[in-house]
Amino acid sequence: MSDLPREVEALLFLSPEPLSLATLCDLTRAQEAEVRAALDALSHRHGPGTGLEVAEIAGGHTLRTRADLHEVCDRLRERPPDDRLSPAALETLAVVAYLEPVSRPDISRLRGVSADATVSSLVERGLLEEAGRPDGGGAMRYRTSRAFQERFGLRGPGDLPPLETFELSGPEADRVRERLTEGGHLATGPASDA
Amino acid sequence: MSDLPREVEALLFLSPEPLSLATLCDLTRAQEAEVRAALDALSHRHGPGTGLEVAEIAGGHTLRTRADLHEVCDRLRERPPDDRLSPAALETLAVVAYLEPVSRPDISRLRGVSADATVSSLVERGLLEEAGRPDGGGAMRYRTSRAFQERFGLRGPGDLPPLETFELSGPEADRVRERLTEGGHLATGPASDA
Amino acid sequence: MAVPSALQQPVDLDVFQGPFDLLLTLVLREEVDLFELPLVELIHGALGERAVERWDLETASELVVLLSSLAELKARLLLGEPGEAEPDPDAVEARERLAARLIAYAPFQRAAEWLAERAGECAGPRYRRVPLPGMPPPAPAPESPSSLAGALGPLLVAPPAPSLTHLTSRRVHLPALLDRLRDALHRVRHVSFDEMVGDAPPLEEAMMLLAALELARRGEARLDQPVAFGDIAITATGGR
Repeated sequence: MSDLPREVEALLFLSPEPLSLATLCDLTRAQEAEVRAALDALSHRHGPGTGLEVAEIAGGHTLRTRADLHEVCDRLRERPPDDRLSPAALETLAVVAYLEPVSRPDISRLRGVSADATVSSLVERGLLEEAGRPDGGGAMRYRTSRAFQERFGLRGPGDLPPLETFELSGPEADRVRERLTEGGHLATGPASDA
Repeated sequence: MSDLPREVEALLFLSPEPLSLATLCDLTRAQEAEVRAALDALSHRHGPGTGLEVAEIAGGHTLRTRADLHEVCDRLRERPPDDRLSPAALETLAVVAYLEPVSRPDISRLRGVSADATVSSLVERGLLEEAGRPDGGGAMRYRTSRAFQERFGLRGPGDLPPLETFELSGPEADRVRERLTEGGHLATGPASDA
Repeated sequence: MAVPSALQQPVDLDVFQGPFDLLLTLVLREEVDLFELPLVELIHGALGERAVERWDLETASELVVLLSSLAELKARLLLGEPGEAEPDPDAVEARERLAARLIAYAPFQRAAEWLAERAGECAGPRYRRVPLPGMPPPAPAPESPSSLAGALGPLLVAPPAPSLTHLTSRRVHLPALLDRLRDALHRVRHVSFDEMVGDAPPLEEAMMLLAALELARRGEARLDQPVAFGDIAITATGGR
């Protein structure tokens, strides 16, 4: 097998869209006749005895799974996603749920580690959403989403189990305590100190 | 070719993530030994003369393009700019890879300099991830991510040469080491405590 | 892939040419004499304008740590008694700390080099990563709200107070001690070091020794210590 069929195979494998003959020629810097021959060689290599086939659809060529294997392919699609929450994700969600709306720097300060990557991924997964910037500007704040409330079986934002201890001290911590108390998440008993 | 290798081939082709042996068994309703044999048959089918290969990486099996074809592949899909890792970043990755889960203070103690900025940037780049706090609270611990395993071609966490192979050798090192161990300056293992 | 390593950077001095870590090893093996090692040149070469690379902050800090260990070793060597039978235990400890750091950390540095090579070897293959076509995947498993309180709880617990025991809050001013010693010598011309420090804490004792050494350097006093670790007789030379 010369390098051209190998190159065409790699391209068809990687591309989510069918690739036209012209695109294949362009990418491999080869002549049309050569690419055609390479496609023939590949069709032969991915014959009925294999799991894949070279197909020509929508004006292009593509590599795809063979139709008779749909059952096992459907099982892969229907597999519950491995969408478990990492400890970092859970911690970040907890901070946002109890203190929303809250900015990334605020989350990072409370967690003691940067929350940027975690917040982005939670927004992407639809569990957090942007809640606008404070009047007068400042960092974007975040709140939990409907999907979050559904996943945790909550009736709405703020429907959270009460917190037992609050030991932090300092001006920053006092603001956190105030917000937790206002939200009704923290008993307003005598302040316990560190 | 029986149906099992065809099914495994279709699954490896479709899945965006590497598939573990257990998942492959689950999806194909086959025994581990059979799936292993199917993987062997596939490795043979996708040999060096083809554009693809079966690889074991980051905790699973996957189909990928062969290394020598990267040039034509990158014409199709522009590769993100190579984010070069600084010596400090590589050393921090090495420390985490061997000691995970490990906290920032532990890494800093071992390296002799603060590792905070390096760890944050490696988390942001997706090469490290948070691994939770120890029971009873304490500093967040970190582990290497799947992206790390893929980037460095590892089959899973801990797929590394034994740390001893990197130890200083030669009589001087032994002598110094002996003296240090006697003096209680050097623990007998690489384990660090929280 | 060649990774510029701070520890492998070339050092070019009269007494030594070679990589930085080899120099450290040779110093520890006493094959390069610390007396002969021009630290200032070494520091300029590693971190100054002549440095082979503008190191990132962390690498530079690491070099600073190693260079300060060398400086500490050299300082102890310079201040030690020549021909003393027993090596200064503190100097031995400083040396072992440096060695311990190098030895304990060396495997990770080599592992980092291995990783760098490995990344080069593994840079070729490309993965398909095309999302599965078809219906959206089923919803993820539900979570319990109590896990949220459980996750936030530990963050609201007060962290242990940092230990400050290694810091000293005591301040000792060398000029004040110099004046005290000068006054004493002015009055009696001859004082005992032990009497001068009395029951003062170690820091003040050390500073008083520096003050005595300073007066000796300026030619204002003469120091005599007949017995090692014994009392030091300080005599005014009347030089002024």
